[in-house]
Amino acid sequence: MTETMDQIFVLLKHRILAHSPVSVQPIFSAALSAIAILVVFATLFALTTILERKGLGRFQNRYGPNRVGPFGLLQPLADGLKSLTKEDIVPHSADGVVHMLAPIVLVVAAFLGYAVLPLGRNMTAINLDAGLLYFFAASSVVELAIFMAGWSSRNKYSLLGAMRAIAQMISYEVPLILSTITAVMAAGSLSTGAIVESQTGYSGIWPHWFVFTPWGFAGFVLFMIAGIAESNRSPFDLPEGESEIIAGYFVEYSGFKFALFFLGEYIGMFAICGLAITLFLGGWAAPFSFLTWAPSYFWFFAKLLVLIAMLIWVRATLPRLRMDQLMNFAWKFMLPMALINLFAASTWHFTPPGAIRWIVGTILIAVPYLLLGRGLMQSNKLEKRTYRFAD
Amino acid sequence: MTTPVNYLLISALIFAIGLAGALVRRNAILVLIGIELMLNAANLNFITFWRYSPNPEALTGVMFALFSIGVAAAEAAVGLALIIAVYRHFNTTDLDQVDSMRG
Amino acid sequence: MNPPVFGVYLPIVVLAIAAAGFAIAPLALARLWSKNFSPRKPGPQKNSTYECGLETKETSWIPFRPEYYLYAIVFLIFDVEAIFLLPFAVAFDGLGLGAAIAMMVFLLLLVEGLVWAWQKGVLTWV
Amino acid sequence: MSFAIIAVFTVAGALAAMTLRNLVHCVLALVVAFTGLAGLYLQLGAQFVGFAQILVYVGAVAILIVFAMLLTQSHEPLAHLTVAPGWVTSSLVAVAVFVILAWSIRSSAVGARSIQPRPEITVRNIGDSLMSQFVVPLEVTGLLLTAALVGAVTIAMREQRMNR
Amino acid sequence: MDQKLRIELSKQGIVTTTLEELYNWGRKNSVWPMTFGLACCAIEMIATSMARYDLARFGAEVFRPSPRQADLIIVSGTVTKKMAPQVVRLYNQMAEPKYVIAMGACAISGGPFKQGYNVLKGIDRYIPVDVHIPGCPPRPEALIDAFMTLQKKIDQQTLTGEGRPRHLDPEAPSEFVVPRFGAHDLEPPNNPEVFRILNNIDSRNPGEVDAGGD
Amino acid sequence: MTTAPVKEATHDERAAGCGQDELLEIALGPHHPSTHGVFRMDVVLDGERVVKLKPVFGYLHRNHEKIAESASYLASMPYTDRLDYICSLTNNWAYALAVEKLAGLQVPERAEYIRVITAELTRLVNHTATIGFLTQEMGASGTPLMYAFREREKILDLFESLTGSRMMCNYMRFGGCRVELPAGWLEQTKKVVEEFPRFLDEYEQLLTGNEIFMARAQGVGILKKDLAIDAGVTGPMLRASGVNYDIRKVDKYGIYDRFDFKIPLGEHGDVYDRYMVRMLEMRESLKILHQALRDLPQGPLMDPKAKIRGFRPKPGEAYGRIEAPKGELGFYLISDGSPNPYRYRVRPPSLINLTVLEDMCRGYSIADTIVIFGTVDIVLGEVDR
Amino acid sequence: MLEEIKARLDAAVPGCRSEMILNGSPSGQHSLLLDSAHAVEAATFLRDHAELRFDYCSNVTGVDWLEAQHSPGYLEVVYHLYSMEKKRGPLVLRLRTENRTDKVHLPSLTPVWRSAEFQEREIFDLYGIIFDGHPDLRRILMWDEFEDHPMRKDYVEPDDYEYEPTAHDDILAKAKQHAMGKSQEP
Amino acid sequence: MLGEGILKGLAETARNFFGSFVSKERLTTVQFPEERLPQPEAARNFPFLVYDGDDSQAGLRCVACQICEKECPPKCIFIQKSSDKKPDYIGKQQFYPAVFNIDVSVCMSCQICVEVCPFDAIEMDNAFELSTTDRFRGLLWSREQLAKPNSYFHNIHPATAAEVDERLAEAKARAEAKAKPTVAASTTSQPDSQTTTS
Ligand code: SF4
Ligand code: SF4
Ligand code: SF4
Repeated sequence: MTETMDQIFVLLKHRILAHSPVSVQPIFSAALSAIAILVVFATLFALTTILERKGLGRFQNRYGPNRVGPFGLLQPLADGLKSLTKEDIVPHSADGVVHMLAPIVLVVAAFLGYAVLPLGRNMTAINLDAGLLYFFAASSVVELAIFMAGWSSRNKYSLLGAMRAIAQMISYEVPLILSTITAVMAAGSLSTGAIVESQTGYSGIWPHWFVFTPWGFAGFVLFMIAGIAESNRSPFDLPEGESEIIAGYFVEYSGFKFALFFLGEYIGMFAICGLAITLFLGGWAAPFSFLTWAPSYFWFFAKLLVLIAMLIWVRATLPRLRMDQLMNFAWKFMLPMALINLFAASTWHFTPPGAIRWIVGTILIAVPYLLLGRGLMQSNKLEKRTYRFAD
Repeated sequence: MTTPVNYLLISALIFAIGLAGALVRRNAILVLIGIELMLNAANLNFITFWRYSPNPEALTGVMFALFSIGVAAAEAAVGLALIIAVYRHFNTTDLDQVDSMRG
Repeated sequence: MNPPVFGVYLPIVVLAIAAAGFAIAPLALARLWSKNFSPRKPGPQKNSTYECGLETKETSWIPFRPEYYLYAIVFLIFDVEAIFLLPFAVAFDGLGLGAAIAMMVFLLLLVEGLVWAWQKGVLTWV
Repeated sequence: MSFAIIAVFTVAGALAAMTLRNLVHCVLALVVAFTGLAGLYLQLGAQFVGFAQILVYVGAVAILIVFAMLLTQSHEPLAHLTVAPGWVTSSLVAVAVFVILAWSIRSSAVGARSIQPRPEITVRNIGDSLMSQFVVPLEVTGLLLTAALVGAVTIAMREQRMNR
Repeated sequence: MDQKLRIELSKQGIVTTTLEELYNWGRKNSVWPMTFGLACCAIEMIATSMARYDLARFGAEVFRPSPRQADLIIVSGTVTKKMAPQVVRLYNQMAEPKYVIAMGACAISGGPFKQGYNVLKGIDRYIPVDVHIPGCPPRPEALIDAFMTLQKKIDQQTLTGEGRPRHLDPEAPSEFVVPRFGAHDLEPPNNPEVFRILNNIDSRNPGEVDAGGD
Repeated sequence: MTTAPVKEATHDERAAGCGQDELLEIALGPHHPSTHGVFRMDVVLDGERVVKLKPVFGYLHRNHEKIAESASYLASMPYTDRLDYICSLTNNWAYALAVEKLAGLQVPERAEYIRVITAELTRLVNHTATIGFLTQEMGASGTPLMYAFREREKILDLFESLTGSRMMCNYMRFGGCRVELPAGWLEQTKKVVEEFPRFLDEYEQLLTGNEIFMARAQGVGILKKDLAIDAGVTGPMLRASGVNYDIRKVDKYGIYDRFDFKIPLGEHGDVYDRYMVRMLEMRESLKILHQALRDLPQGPLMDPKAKIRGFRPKPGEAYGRIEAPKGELGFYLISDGSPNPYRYRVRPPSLINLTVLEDMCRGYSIADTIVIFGTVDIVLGEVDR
Repeated sequence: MLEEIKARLDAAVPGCRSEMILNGSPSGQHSLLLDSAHAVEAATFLRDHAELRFDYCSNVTGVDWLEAQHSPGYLEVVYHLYSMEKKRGPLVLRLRTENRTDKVHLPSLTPVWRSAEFQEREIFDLYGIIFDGHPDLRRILMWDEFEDHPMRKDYVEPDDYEYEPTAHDDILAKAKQHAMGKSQEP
Repeated sequence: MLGEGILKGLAETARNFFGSFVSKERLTTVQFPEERLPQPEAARNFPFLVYDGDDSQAGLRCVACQICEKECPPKCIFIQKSSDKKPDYIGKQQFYPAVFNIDVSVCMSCQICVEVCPFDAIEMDNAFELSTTDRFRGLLWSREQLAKPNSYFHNIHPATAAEVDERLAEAKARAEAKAKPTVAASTTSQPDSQTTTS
């Protein structure tokens, strides 16, 4: 029974495919997967926007949207309808074609990554041998889309925002990739499916997730930080830092094109979270051995929601970094830490299992962390201060 | 259906386009783009020959392509840096103007 | 079983096309709406670029500082490095210490470049 | 069929990259050409190279070119289709090169080769041979990359920053 | 008019009714204001979006800094003559459909400062205002009330026909003259297309004006 | 109105540059999300560094002074509410003080105590709003601002039940205060004052130690002592630069000499100091409030000599100033014996504190500029009047 | 106190014809009228003198004395000085122009106290006093194209009263006038 | 240091998040149209004219002395004195306002008119839901719109209203004591008789 529940979507797909002629089956199969991904994640996008707004509301001692439909759940629908019927302005100095293409390219690029994400057991649209590389290749197109948007608007703020976004994304892409390599080393494959498979075991009730190793934990944290930066979320949301450059690269976008940017951003964020889950959090594997009865996709989406909630939480709390601090952080903290983590991971594999490997691994990560962190604080002359009082 | 000839022809075509561009266009960046295209055409050749070689198990072609990508990237970085330096000096990226200014 | 078109990569292509359709469809719908009901009303003011409510000045071309380029170079180098690192990592468990050391050397070379750049202040955003 | 589509894309991209007026459009067309080439690699079964091509060329080189362009094009957003004086000869040379190449390809024996059974090359194979057979080239590439980094940075950096 | 056409029209009528409802529902529930504050009233506007009053409940907390993405400009505060061109320009740059709430005495008429030489005597001289909310400053609740009045107004708009709102009428303008800075005053001092002044009313007997009072 | 690209090398870093790349000119404002309304800065950037910054004022010039000169003394009182519209009560006080000097009125003790209480509450309101907006400018997505406004609402409730309006209190009169405290007001105020430190603790928890906040604030926008004095900077900004000058202590106006409180002083004069000085000042205000609420005497509220209508001071002039939350707020009045002041002048602390904006911002990035600007704490109604 | 300062000033800045202006109100803030030729010198003295140290210029005000009040109408600038170091003040300085039409030049004290910068600009804008030596004398509150000086007592506002629902006093008169002008037009 | 501050901040927001589900203090929203905070006694928005008795026009306390018109800072009151007189609540013959307009689109809610009115005829209302789509017709309030009964006044400002009533009653008593012979006063309405609540 659990087996069928687990594989229900796979079986459903096979059932549908069985009714179609063999020659078109591959196309059908691909189309079914594609549509499933689009529908599920577009819905998740809608859901997340409202959850984020409500969640932020709660963080801020208020309700958040709660009037449109039950509990305000129809709010995204209203927003979508409004955007759809809003006038579409293309500045007359803008490059019309590129201006038009940019959001489309962004959305396509953001969606492409999902092809290799295992959303559940046997639920990967395509299991590529170089899956991880494919994911990064696909997401690197996002930068281009952002550039297209910023450049084609011919607006100071948008170009500045686009350049910032690109600089930020390329800077965090390096630690992003490097931090995944630890997981790749452990799993011995670039295939996302294989990476998840290698984490599905349990010792007792505890799962074999990579995050439960020193390097895995560090890798996960680094990956999440870099991932937040990649998806331009707070506290790395400088490209659209409204207190400085209005709205960043999409200043000039109105109507549904603007909504597409929103969509693209959120989709990218989900993809990054999904990858983090795949790499470090055991993908669709249940968190405890006694919980395996729940379907695999349930676990994947549960973890995804938890990560999204974390991102919302972070957004509710932190102020934004400055551009130079952002870049410094990427190159002078994230990158060295990622390299050190790489080193720690390989040491881990060369030391025999047991307590010693934990100690060595932890020290290898903690000491450089403290040193680098201290150095970063000192180079910026940050300190706790005391104050004088006069009568 | 697809034979190596098709791939090689495409490769030759791209090479020729890159060459023409590099020769015809006077903007330094475009020239560089042309050169990149030519390098890519060469890469395509590597892969094609590897794929259609008697023993594709030997990864020589693939490795060659990989290294070539690395080298091309390095080349692009240096080339563009040069262009920037030239631009800073002559305030243009038009090679003719650079030429005449130097003279 | 290799599908006739695009080989195993068919799902990617289909996904890309579907995503593009997903993006284009509402745009088309919006266009249709504006054609039938809510006419677009471009105007010299409305379609000029936004600048904090001030009158737009003609050019929006802005000079950039070379920092962007410097970061891009470092990024490029590390990107290429990642290309070599990934296969290494995949084959890692089957490789001996020697390979690991070879990789270390490769990495160290790059780290050296990084350290050099760091010291030169390339990684300092001014 | 898929080959034809990708080939058309690639060639069109390459052509556009070399003929368009607007530099940014050129780069965007170039990206199309790069992506098409990656598609060709994938067709040929070189998955890793294909994706590496996208990652490096689309994700990094194109960005680099864009940055360089914005750095140098602050005054002239549109590169006029300035062509070299001897553009006729140059094009003829290019055409000639193509003709010769095409002729030699047609006449060579390669065309007769039949495709071998699909080799099972995985990333692991690549990693294995990289760390065994190709260790020396790897290190050399590392050196080259470092040298390129140093060189490019030195050239591109402003004079006064070097002095500091 | 022949039979067929009439049937056709009525069919369309049905279609437009449901479309209209959907359209109005979407518009009224997703009014994104522009981040735009002028003076004291702006503080109350901010307070309205804060925890105590929480404008977000209506789905309107998405304050957009760019006029392209905003639906509503809340003119919250004194519009000076120096600022007026900017306000009009911002309004012009907004995408249709766009709404204006004149918040507070100053925005409506110049308010307490209307005797000032640099104060515009009401923003409705240059742009059409949908809802006025008097007060100095109006309480946050009053702004919410104005917001709901706007929603009601949106709800009553028709999609086609004579009574359709300005933004659906291809003839109606979508941008308005931006006044220029003159040597003594703004030029022109008002936009007669928008500002329907009641000039012929005897100011000594204004009782007539409010004959149709609310 | 916009400045041409600067060609001269104003910035030391630029001086070393090769001089061919152009500077970027950006106008921040008048419609800009974080210029506190309609302020505008014409900024010249070299990359992201600010080379030159020219504030442009006047977008909220409401002719307050001109209107006041054609209105009676009393009629200007509600207008002072709208100067610095976040702290209307201190504006009231400053104006009342100037008129009292001009006409020689005595304020009864109870009224003085109430004035102190309301003024210190106003200081709390102002500082919470300021630091809230400051974090907003640093890019926090509203949370600290919401918390700040949550506390502000509590105090606004007090204002409303005392004066009838949340923001435009119009409470003080020449020679006293307008109405008696409503029933239960004192208890409520005591409760708010008791609970306020908890908010401050929370806020410090949220921000003061936050690394991102520290990185954004420390060492940014440094204002040197001498420059601060020269440029007439007053208020928390001056004290953050280390100058011990608080008009409550210097002039001892009202009854401030009866309270025991201290003046927090900064050392570096950067954004962080300006933030911390405000935080600490709030704690000192709470001390004053405790004492004032404890000692509030009974008695009349108005000087019996004072007249509401037909108020005509003798010819002469007076300058009265107080320590408003933003700095020295002064009113300069010239009377010619008529019911209207002949000259009515507001000395706006916000405007004069802006004098040093360029000096503080030069060399920092544009994101810093916004933050520095936030710590100057201006209100446009007062800057432009 | 003021006499003492005056004496010191007269001694230190030869030729400085300062003059005490008495203030009739209970505030007792009397002031010192400086002649414009020596104003900068005198100001610098007041700022730098070790015992006086008026290092802080708090308030700068323009005043328009119409002909009606003072037979040759003139414009006046009033400076309120304090000492942050000695915690003293205010010292009130006044400067007068010769008339209110063409001879409206005064020396700027911005070089002495930077806090005067914006306030002098404001006075230039609203009163039309031209401060010689001011680093950046542009209009500050009104737009650059504006030609009048609205804070002067004889400034006439532009006529933009279309309709006044609550006609009152002069506003009513203006609105009426305007309405009549309008109704004649068509 | 080193991330500790960020974690503290996260803890703080988390506390508020979970607090919002349990405590009113952490969920301060008042859902306006349905929930309302009680307005304090002193709350003011725009003035209204108090009338005694049932006739909203005849019972107006205002005697058109025009003091408020003169003292109103933004000059938003417009009064036209009647040509005839009618008795006020003491019975004294007084003028009444033939026209009494307040332009609430100008009024700055300063309460000065209330302060200066010697007859307690004008008071501050606290109604604020006044948004309208028509500036000219909706925001110029005439005498008819401004008149509100004394009971309304008691309703919104009970303490002040009681005070005012007391004062008026006193004044009336004094006037009656002074002007014993004149009995005409009794014809007018009794100001203190309708302290009804609703
Ligand atoms: S209406 Fe009142 S509160 Fe609003 S801006 Fe005008 S003066 Fe300020
Ligand atoms: S409240 Fe103030 S502004 Fe309003 S009518 Fe009364 S006096 Fe005039
Ligand atoms: S309301 Fe009062 S002050 Fe105004 S006219 Fe009537 S009686 Fe006189």
